[in-house]
Amino acid sequence: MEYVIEMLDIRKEFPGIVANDNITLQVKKGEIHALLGENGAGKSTLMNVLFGLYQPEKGQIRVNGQEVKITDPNVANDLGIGMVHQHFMLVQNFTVTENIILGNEPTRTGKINIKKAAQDIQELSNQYGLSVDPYAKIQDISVGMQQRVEILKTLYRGADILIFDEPTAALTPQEITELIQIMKKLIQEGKSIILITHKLKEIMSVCDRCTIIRKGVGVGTVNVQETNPDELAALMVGREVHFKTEKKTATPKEAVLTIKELVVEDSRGVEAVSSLDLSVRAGEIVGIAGVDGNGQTELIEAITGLRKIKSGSITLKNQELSTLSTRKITESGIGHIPQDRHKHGLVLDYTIGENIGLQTYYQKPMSKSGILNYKEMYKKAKELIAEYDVRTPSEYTQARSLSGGNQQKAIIAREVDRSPELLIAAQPTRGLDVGAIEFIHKKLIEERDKGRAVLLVSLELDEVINLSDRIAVIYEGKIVDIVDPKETNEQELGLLMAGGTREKAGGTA
Amino acid sequence: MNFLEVLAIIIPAALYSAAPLIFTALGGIFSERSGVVNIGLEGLMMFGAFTGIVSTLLLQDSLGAWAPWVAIVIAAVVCAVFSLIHAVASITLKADQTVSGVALNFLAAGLSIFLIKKIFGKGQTDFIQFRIDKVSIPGLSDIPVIGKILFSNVPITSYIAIALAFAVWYIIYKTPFGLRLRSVGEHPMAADTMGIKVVRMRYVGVMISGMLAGIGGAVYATSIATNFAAGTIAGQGFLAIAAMIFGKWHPIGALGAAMFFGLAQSLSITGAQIPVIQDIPSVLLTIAPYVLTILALTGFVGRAEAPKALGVPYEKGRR
Amino acid sequence: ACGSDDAGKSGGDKKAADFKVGMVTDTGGVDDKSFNQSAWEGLTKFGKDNGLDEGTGYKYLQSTKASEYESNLSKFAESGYNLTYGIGFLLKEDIKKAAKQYPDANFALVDDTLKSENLDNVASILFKEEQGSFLVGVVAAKQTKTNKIGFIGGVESPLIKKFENGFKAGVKSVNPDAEVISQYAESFNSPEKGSAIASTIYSKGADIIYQAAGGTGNGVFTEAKNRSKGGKDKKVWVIGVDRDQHEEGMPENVTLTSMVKRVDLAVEDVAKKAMDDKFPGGKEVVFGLKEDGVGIAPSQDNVSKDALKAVDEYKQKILDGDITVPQTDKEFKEFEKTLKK
Amino acid sequence: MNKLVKNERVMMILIPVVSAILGLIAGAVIMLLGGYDPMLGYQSLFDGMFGTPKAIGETIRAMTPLALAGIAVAFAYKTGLFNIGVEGQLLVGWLASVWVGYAFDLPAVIHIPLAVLAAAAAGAVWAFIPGFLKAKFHVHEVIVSIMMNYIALYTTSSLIRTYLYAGNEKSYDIKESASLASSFLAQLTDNSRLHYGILITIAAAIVMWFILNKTAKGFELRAVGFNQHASQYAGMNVGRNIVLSMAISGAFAGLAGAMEGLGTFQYMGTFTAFTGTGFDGIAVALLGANSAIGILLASFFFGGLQTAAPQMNFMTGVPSELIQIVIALIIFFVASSYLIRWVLGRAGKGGAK
Ligand SMILES: Nc1ncnc2c1ncn2[C@@H]1O[C@H](COP(=O)(O)OP(=O)(O)OP(=O)(O)O)[C@@H](O)[C@H]1O
Ligand SMILES: Nc1ncnc2c1ncn2[C@@H]1O[C@H](COP(=O)(O)OP(=O)(O)OP(=O)(O)O)[C@@H](O)[C@H]1O
Ligand SMILES: [Mg+2]
Ligand SMILES: [Mg+2]
Repeated sequence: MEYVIEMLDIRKEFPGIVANDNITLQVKKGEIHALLGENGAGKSTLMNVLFGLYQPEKGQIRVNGQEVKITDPNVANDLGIGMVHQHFMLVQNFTVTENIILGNEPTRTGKINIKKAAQDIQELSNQYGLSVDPYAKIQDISVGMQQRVEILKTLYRGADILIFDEPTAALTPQEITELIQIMKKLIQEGKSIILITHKLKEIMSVCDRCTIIRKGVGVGTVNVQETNPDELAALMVGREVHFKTEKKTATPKEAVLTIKELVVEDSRGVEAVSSLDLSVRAGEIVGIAGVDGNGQTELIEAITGLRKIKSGSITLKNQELSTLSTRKITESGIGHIPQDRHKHGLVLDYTIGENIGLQTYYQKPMSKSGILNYKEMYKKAKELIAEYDVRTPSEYTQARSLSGGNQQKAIIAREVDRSPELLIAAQPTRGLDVGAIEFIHKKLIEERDKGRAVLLVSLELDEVINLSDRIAVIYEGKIVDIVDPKETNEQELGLLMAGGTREKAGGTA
Repeated sequence: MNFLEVLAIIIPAALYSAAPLIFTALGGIFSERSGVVNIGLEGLMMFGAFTGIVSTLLLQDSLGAWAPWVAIVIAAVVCAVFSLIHAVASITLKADQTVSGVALNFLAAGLSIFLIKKIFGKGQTDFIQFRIDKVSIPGLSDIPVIGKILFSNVPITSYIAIALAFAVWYIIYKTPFGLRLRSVGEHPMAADTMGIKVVRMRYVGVMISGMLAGIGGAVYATSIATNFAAGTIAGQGFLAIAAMIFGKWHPIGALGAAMFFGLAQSLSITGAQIPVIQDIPSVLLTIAPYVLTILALTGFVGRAEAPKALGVPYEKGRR
Repeated sequence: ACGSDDAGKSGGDKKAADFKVGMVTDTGGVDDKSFNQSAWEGLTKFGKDNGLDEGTGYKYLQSTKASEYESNLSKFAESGYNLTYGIGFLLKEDIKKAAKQYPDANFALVDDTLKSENLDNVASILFKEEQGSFLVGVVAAKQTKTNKIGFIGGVESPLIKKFENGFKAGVKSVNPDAEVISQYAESFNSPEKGSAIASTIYSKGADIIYQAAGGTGNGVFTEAKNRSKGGKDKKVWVIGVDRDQHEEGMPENVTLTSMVKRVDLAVEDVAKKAMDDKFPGGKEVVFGLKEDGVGIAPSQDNVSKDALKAVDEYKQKILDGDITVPQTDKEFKEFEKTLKK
Repeated sequence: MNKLVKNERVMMILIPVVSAILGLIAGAVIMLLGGYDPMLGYQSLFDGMFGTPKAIGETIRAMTPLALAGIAVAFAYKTGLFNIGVEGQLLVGWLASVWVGYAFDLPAVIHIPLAVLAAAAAGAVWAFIPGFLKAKFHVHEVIVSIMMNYIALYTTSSLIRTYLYAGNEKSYDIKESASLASSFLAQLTDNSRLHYGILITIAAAIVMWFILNKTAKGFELRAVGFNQHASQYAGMNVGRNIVLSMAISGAFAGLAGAMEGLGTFQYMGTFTAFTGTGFDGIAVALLGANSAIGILLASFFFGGLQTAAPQMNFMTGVPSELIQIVIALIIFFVASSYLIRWVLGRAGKGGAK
């Protein structure tokens, strides 16, 4: 059997943690090999070892049958290994070209030959169908294009073995489709790929084989043709997982959130939300489906007071919100699970306890006449940690040191516990493993059943279809249609999200 | 005095006092572009001034008029080495960069006077015999109007400083070294994955800043102060930092800002001799450079974007 | 100063053995090329002449901060020093406090007076800087070719005003048409300001600048040297202050002359008196032209014969009381009026 | 976990102590190299710090402005701001205290608090400007603070010269009724200049600790320091908190000025160069690990070193600059705690085995 990559009995420790415990991974030439595991299972670590960012304590690495020591990324590059990292490794204010040539710059008499570099990149991108603008700055391009830049970086260095660490977590469905095409193309060109993803569907559709690790230990490798998502999930988590969360039919009551003729501008002054109408009733989950960048972010920011509106009205149970401060809006009954948990959701340097108190620290019982009562705060935190199964050493642990899934659970605990009339959940499961997703979905439905209004914004169509009682399709800042999840499918939604229309008129706003 | 006469006084004066600031601010750019805050520029300048004067005093008997020039080179080398203290603390030992810079300032202040007392047996040095003198550039200074304004009565070091700003611009924006240096200051992890030695780049950045601040200090000492004492460098390094930030970490911006400081300062001094301005209370003229800087930053210069990873020690694998 | 030679010698040896004298500098330090240095020279001479050892018999302490003045003064008093100098008016308050706290120790304040406090263990040493400045003003007026003369002061204060007004009076007495351009640097420690101001004043046509600006004055020398390198027709002059600043003007030789203020003599003199139990406690000791406390520096090669002659004439007039040199702006205005008549 | 927390606490104390010892050792080496006797040098240094009641009094006197400057730096630091403008805020505070102390005739019970509050208010106003500009226009607080330092330096001296000038480059003395000087404390310490400012300093340290750790506002200020986006999300007014934090920090710095104006000097000079106390505050805050108690201890140590440096010079001829070098090295050692942690860690492991 011809393996391009063999990682044998790799062991990697971090202070206090064995991230990889004798893991073996063998990748055949020309295959797409999936690497699957829960958050924190050790996938990224293993790949960073392969890429030379970390040195393993034990184990052997072979490339094309030759034993190698990969002491730093340069060595990996020389061996033809390229990596697209989980968190993009791009310099935001550099151009596409500068990012790609960094460390490998073509020069003429000491000066970087940018023209030649841009040409080379253009050619390369044509060859693999990776369209990019060589002169655009990273900060100005879409996430999808950034990803293509990451891929080009590896190709520019002549990589034959590509590692993709969770490449689809931040992509829109369209971009995911494109990426899958690109990967197939790469295989045709003779490359081999290691793909890390939490999305079992993707594994089923593109991968040849799949290696599963659980808590740092290798569970085994399976042929994708011979397995199914349920089995994969069970192998990964160590128990059975339900993908489709059970839920009763909704019994919606009065409207809680009513948005009329809303117009919001984005940071550059362009109209991002234009005369948008929407209502969410108590006891229902309204999902917003749309391609990223169609005004979802601005809509949420407007509702929560983080962004000034241009015109229109937003009312929560007859109270006008658009003139209120964020604090007043929060107090009037809105819970908000933000889409970027590190930027908005948490103060990473605060303890979990303090983060639990982030919305209510100034109210009784956590504060009395301006004096903070930490005892109450941590008491509350302890309760919620238990109730929401936040895996943390203690309530005094820094939020920074928790895994993404557990950070997310802490945010949800904080927001849900305040019993808001309206719960806004933006990308609540981004980057999380199936176990965590299951838990969060259950929580959202529980809230609905308690009679709360839930507004769900997600780029995952599965999630939107599974959870929502009604789906509002957003396109260019407007709600273009409202559909019943039971009567629609991903194809139809995709069409609507792209600006198409439905034959048959249905669903009312 | 007519307007041109006034210009012929303040422009050369501005060029004269801006030169040390330009060198030092350019040094700061190398350090901060690599991601290392350098509040220690003040101390580095001080040590540069110290080295410049001591070297000139020791060399002037044998080298004559060349002594200050050689002294500037020596100061460059010595300060590049001296800046290693900041580099080791803030890069290798991951110290808070601001604090390490502040410590460097204390150290330079204490050490230079301590050594002066040890070497000369007194708290300040003698005056140097040979200075970097103001010159009028032959030919150019004879051009009508601008010759007197731009090319007379200015030390050569000022022109070198201006030329260097353009050279630094080229290095930072046009060469592989510059691209790598900036990448390390913006996103060290990304640079690391591209095989760039983050730590080495940062050491180089800090040492160049030491070198240039040393030159800045030595230029100040050999062209303006002409001896060394405790108060010789009193705030020039901080002004250079301000020029660097004001210039948005861009070499030409820093050049402009340093010239602006020089101009405002010379105006505040010359103002006392110019009709109309004469009547303004002198304190207003004295504080004008600082007030104008604040207004400029607030009003039309707008937000300065620091290198993203500035001040953050790089640890492999940390997110 | 030498009036009590006998007494000094007879009792001297016995007394000198346990006589201790100290001085506290301001933040300038004993090598400030100005009055701290001068004072230390005087003290050193006194110590050597009387067989004292440096460090035990005579000694100085440099202050690095204003808050150290008082504690430094008390250190001497506590260590049994018979007399301690505070060099510079900045130490006035501190001497007052120390003197009250250590009534058995003697103190002397240079450049200001504590007479009104009635402390009989404090002597106040004052100089008539205006008189010396007047004389260098005469030199400047005699030797200017442009009829424009500059004055650069350190910080605008009554003390430096004495230099300015004395100087202006000297200039105007000789040459009423000469213009004096004055500017203060507001700092004793900014050579860059000194040189910038000098540059402005020279550019306005002045060919001589009198500087009374401490460290700031160094910049004035730098600027003058720079200009003088440009050729004979660009030669400009500086008049030094406090000490003979001839050396500071070399090698371009830009020091016209200097106004010396003999802090060294004063310090030596008061120390002698103290040793001889004639300490002028509670009194002001004033050093003017008469006492040779101020005057024109010995390096006079650059001064014309004509000017020297005029200096001698005016010196006599001042000594005779024919001229009272103004100290303040107001007095100067009065003085100018008398000239016009 | 408990062990870890405990360890962290131990480290917080151990690192500054070890650093101070290392700094002093390095100082001894420098003395040796310079041809001085380190034993004698340090003996006279410690005599100068603690040897006599007067020395102790002077040490405490010197510590008060240092501690307040340190508190000012630390308070800003804890809320994500770098207040390098303490020097300027101290100067305006000093001037305000002297002006109120001189211009009014009031009974001491009113006069002293009024003068002290004036200093705090002046410092707060001075720091408000960089805070406001940062909040409103996103201007870097460091550069504005540096500029404000110079403005303060020249403006205060010009104001004194115009309105409060007593000649000799100083203002008029404050009235007796505004003075913090205390004959009781002076007697206690053999006529040192120790004054009641130390009580204000201790109170300020407690206030800092209380605001940051015990109040909802402190929770908010720190949150804004760590993550502005999350704070905004949580309904906090980011801009207002930045301004408030700078103003509070500036008030502490202003108090440091009052210590000089109402305590040590009783007047203010027309300075032409910075006092340096504001910059020393950075060192103090660091050595004190930005904690209230730590700052008090660190300022006591630095204050002592600084007051004793002339004593060392007086007795043994070692230039006082040695102390500056030692302080610089101590800061390096504390800042590079990584190294000390590593060494201590190894030592600990070695011992355990
Ligand atoms: N730099 C680091 N320092 C210390 N421990 C680390 C570090 N990086 C990872 N770990 C540890 O290694 C384990 C594996 O982390 P890793 O990032 O490889 O997980 P993962 O499988 O990629 O998770 P995810 O699916 O969330 O990306 C983690 O549980 C963590 O404890
Ligand atoms: N630098 C680090 N030091 C220590 N532990 C770390 C570090 N980075 C990650 N971890 C640990 O790694 C585990 C998984 O972290 P990881 O960031 O991979 O989770 P994640 O779910 O992928 O989060 P994210 O959504 O941010 O990618 C956590 O238990 C966390 O404690
Ligand atoms: Mg992850
Ligand atoms: Mg990962």
